[in-house]
Amino acid sequence: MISIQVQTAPFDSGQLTAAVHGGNLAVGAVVSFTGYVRDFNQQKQVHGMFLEHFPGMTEKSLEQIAHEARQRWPLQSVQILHRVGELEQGEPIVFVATASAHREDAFNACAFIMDYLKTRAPFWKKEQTAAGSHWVDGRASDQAAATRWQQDSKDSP
Amino acid sequence: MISIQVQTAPFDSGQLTAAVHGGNLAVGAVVSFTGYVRDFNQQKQVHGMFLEHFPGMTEKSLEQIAHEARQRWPLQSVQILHRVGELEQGEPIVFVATASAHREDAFNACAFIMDYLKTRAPFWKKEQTAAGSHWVDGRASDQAAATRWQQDSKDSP
Amino acid sequence: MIKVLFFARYKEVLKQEQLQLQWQAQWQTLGDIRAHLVQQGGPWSVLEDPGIMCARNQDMCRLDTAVQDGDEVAFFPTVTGG
Amino acid sequence: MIKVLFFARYKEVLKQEQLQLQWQAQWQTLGDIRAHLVQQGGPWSVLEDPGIMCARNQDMCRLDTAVQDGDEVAFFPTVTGG
Repeated sequence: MISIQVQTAPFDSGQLTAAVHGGNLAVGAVVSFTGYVRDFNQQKQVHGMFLEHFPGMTEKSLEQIAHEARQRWPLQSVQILHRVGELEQGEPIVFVATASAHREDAFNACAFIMDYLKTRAPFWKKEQTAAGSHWVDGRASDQAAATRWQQDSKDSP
Repeated sequence: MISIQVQTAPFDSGQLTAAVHGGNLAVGAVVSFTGYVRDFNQQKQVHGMFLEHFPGMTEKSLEQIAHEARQRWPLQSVQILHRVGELEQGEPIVFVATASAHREDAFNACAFIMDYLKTRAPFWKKEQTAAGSHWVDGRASDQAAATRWQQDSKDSP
Repeated sequence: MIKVLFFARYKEVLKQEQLQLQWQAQWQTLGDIRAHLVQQGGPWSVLEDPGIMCARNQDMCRLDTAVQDGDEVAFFPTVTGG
Repeated sequence: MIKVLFFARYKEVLKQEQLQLQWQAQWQTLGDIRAHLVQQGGPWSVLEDPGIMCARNQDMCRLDTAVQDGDEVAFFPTVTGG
């Protein structure tokens, strides 16, 4: 099962994590990732942020990323939720969870989805600081993280 | 903050995941792992299981593993919960969550804790099947997974 | 006709989020569309960003990806979600 | 005196979960304690398991770890939690 959601509303990563097992007795492992707005990023104090996206393409790209993960690892379910719009300090931005029979597959798939999402899904963060707002620069480390999955092997890098 | 719990009672991985952020505005990433009793393991249909442990040493070894993770990666919090006693199909067995500023550290620390827990914490599973009950054999793949962290680098293997 | 979309910083600098271009027979790739826009000068130089990303019909692609009449193309800065 | 604990399969085969041993001056390592138990024959051969693990005073250790009078030692099969 693949579930993709793009929404402005806050979410409860706890409720989402609990739902990923879904009573499927073949699931041995659920790995979840939740990303939050930090108060400090790239040497700046951050009060909040605005997340812009490309409606339509956003959902399409997240689905493609989820499908690619399912082709690489045996997964019972993949859930991706990403917020857009205004976000405050400490609020959750993104949630990704994977369910599999074995932990290695669930861990790798979840990390893979985050790395691909960071570099291939059309979201842009604008941070609000005391000095005004600015668009966040792409990070070279995110590009490097995504590149490590581009080998032929489906295994962990 | 390190939290270690060993208990017979079921737990809600959702509530635990939601609590890991803990309102700490420096946390950018929370990774959680939940392990479940599968209905099928090592070619056998499993109805339930009994988890034996070594009271005292169990808590001590989990704390050592959590401390080692905090030495290797900058973590705001580590939570480990492991159940013991009788467990049924589909029930959660173990929960591990890590909170960090960055996702790579949270992912690596969570995977590391699970790999070490699987090979260094004194728990033993006895599976109940239609043919009776039997102690689960240790898996060579778990030993291999733990070994990959024994390099000098704190980075991902 | 080609529909062109801009996002984030590009949208702000260009003060528009989309435009329509009359199809030109010599266009072959998204890079050709970008070059056409950049040569208009002024704020359009924002599209010379070396980190520019693009999409064709809502699929991430490269500047050397082929384009054809009727396509929707998008130009945007490096994505920063997650 | 040495307190010796057994867990899981070993505990079941040996039909006991702990025992006390009078300290013997020639003992140097946990391996020596194991050898002493194994030589009792019968069910004690379960401790010849090549996957045997052990702990000294509730710290995971190896069979060549030193032991001394008053220690609590434990022998158990490969752990399988998580």
